[in-house]
Amino acid sequence: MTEGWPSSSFSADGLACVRGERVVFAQLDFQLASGEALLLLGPNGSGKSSLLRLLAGLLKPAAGRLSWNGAAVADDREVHAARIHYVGHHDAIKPVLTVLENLRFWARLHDPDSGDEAARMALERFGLWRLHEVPGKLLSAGQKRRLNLSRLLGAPAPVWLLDEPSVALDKASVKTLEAVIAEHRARGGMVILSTHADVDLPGAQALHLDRFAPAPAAAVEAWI
Amino acid sequence: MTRKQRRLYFVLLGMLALGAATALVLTAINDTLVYFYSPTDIKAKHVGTDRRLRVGGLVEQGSVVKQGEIVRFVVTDLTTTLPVTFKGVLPDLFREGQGVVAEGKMDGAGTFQASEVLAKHDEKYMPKEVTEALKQSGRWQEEEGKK
Amino acid sequence: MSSLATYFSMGGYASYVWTSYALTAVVMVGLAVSTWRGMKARESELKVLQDLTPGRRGRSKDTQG
Amino acid sequence: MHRFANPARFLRLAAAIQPWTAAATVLLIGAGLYFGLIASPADYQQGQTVRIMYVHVPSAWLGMACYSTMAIASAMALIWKHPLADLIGKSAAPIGAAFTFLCLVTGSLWGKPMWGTWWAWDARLTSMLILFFLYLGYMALANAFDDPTRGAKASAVLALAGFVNVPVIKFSVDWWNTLHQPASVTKIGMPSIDPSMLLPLLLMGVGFTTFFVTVLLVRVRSEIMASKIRAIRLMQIHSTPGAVASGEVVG
Amino acid sequence: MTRLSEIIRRDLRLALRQGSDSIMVVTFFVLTVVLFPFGLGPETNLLERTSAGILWVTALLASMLSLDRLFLADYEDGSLELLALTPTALELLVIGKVVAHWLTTGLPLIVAAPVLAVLLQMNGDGFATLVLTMLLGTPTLSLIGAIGAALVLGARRGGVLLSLLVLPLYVPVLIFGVGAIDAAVQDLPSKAQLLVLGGMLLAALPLAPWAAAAALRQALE
Repeated sequence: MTEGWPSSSFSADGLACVRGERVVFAQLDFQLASGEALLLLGPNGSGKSSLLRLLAGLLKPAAGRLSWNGAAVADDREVHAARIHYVGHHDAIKPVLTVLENLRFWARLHDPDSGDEAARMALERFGLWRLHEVPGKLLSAGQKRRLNLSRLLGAPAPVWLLDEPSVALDKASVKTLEAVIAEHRARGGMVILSTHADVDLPGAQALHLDRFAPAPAAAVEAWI
Repeated sequence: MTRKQRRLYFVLLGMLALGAATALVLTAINDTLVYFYSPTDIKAKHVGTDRRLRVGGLVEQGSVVKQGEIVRFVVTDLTTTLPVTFKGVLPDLFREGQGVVAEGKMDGAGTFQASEVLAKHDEKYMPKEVTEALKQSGRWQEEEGKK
Repeated sequence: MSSLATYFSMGGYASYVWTSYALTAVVMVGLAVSTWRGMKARESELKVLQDLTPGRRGRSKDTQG
Repeated sequence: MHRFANPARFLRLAAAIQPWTAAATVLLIGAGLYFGLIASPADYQQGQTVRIMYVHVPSAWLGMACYSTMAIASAMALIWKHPLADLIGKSAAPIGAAFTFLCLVTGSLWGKPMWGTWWAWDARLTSMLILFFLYLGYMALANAFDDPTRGAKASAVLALAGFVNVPVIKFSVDWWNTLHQPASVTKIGMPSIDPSMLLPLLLMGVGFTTFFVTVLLVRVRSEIMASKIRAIRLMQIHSTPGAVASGEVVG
Repeated sequence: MTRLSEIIRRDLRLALRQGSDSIMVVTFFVLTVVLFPFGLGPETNLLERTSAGILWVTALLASMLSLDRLFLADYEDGSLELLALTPTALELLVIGKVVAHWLTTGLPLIVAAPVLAVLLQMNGDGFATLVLTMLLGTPTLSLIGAIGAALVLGARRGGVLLSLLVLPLYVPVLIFGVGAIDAAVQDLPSKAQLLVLGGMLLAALPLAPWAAAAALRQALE
């Protein structure tokens, strides 16, 4: 954990996304190097969540390609999965498992060698250690979100894909998240984040997704 | 072990399982799976009287005797014969020399008490004139053995 | 006329033979008609939509073709 | 823009083929009916009921051919992500279900006078019945999602899983019970069926097939239009902000 | 492999703490089987003859009962996305979940089956074969069911739909399961049927997780 991530690059080239039968965005490019952050901006439905899911590998791009250090990500899904952490809208917390069990399961699934020490540190960082034996069903929305975010520290991964991580978080927790992200970047990690509320990402690139929306006619054209 | 190797390992394991599955099924087929028994099977197995089963074979020529609603006939597999009694309406395709499947039980006297008789027809389709012409020229072959 | 009557009686199996053919006809014609109607309905719906959508006029030949 | 093949090409092709297949269907089935009902003799054993064969057997062929079409289209949809393949699978299913149903009912109508029963739990009958259930499952699954592309993908996986299973089901019921006669026409070179009966059977078989092709083409056209309609609707929703709120989208 | 055991342990723990599923499945099994004597009449002969069929059909329905929960909870709370993003084959995780499902539902059915066989007056010769067929057959049911459970994720009325999809595919298992028991009861060799059941299990072992994983990926898109 203490040593940094090797210098790498994560880039998208001519990415297009079709949801349902609609082209959400097309010709989308970005390039991200170690330590950098990318902030996704745009109105509802502009495809921020879709882009994050696409970057995670949950969606397949309709066109274009994603590369890691120049090699196509699609070549090896498992290697790609090992280098990302994805935090989506759902918190993936089992109500009958305790806080620690919830976190440990995901940490060990991501990296079977991850120890209890990392889990304890992660929970302490997000202020959940005193609740570690409490079952998930008793947590508040904010606590659930913090537990979900603590996965980021439970097992290390260089790329963090965060879909509106500040939802349900109070001001203090947002500060914690900002600090955690800053440390991650300092170690050479990358962060791609979509947000409505203010999460302060100093020096982040901004990607306005509405600029990649196809012309209305083209959106239909794809199907005609 | 790298990921590529592991994937190959998984695929090989899967192939192995499929191969073993095929082998098992083929062995099972060689063990002869049958559903209805021939009269020979029934003679050989001494089937009890309480078990419902099916007998298949040909209706022996000249064996059909009708007594009101009750029909008696003999099913043969050309080696062994088995007398059958049936009460009810026979299917139109039921003929002497034709295939038949009867469902029922054996009675104590060695007669098969059928509760249902199904005619089994062959895959030949032709007009009457043609079959007669064939019979006259001696090229007509009656159904041999059971299907 | 009696030869016609024997023909329709199908050697006593009239009900089976004619029911089979009638049912087949009903299902096949029904399938064809419902398919055709569904296609026509969508065609007209698409026409209305395309006429409403600016810049999409004159492309309806695709759908008919 | 991306590698979606152009359905317009399909539409042009379909429009070119369609009148011919439709005409062929009318001619073939017309001739088939003439030979089947009038110009062919009765069977030496089954008498006039043999005429049921001319609708029963082609229905059975099509019932199975449709499933193969669906499975092949599904495999293509899953491997190459071709949207047209999804639409072909979805369009073929109701046709296959209709013919499988016809096969079952006409078989029953044939079985009653000949075998002496409306229905026997026989291998062929049972596997056809299960095939019918597979069709129902496929159609139910394809229409069970709000997003039609998701329905298409799920049903494609199901069609393939079913395709693997069909031989297994066939094998199991074959073992389970057997009464139905073996296929007549499969023995190449020496069909055990008289030419006077083979002719109407083949005419009807080919006629049913061209009927299937015609209906399939129309259905696929219809599906293409439906997805165009959805695409235009979606475009309206997303290109006019606030339209959803004012409720003017639903047209 | 650690990941496989991890997911089995987690699903078992979930089943243990939530409790109800296994007990419900077994209760359904017992109750439905007990209904048959009421429906058929207590005639010993008839019950004896149909016992293999009754047990197998009911076991099949019971194991289907819990099937729609297999992936649904994980799908709804977002766990499935994270499982799909685990750096390992999704197929392996599917196997893990199926194993856990079988341990919590299939195994209790196998334990309950001989007891119910006694109630149905089954000939004692059939007991060993009954247990053997269920040992070979119920994992196949879970595996095939996993495909169905993955396919109906996000569908309207998924539970009902699931039975429509899965039941036709269960037919071969049913036929050979009952066939083996019937043969054993009649003192005929049942080896062939058992071999086929084993063959089906072996074939389903690689194919079903593969298809189910494909279906899950579709569901997440």
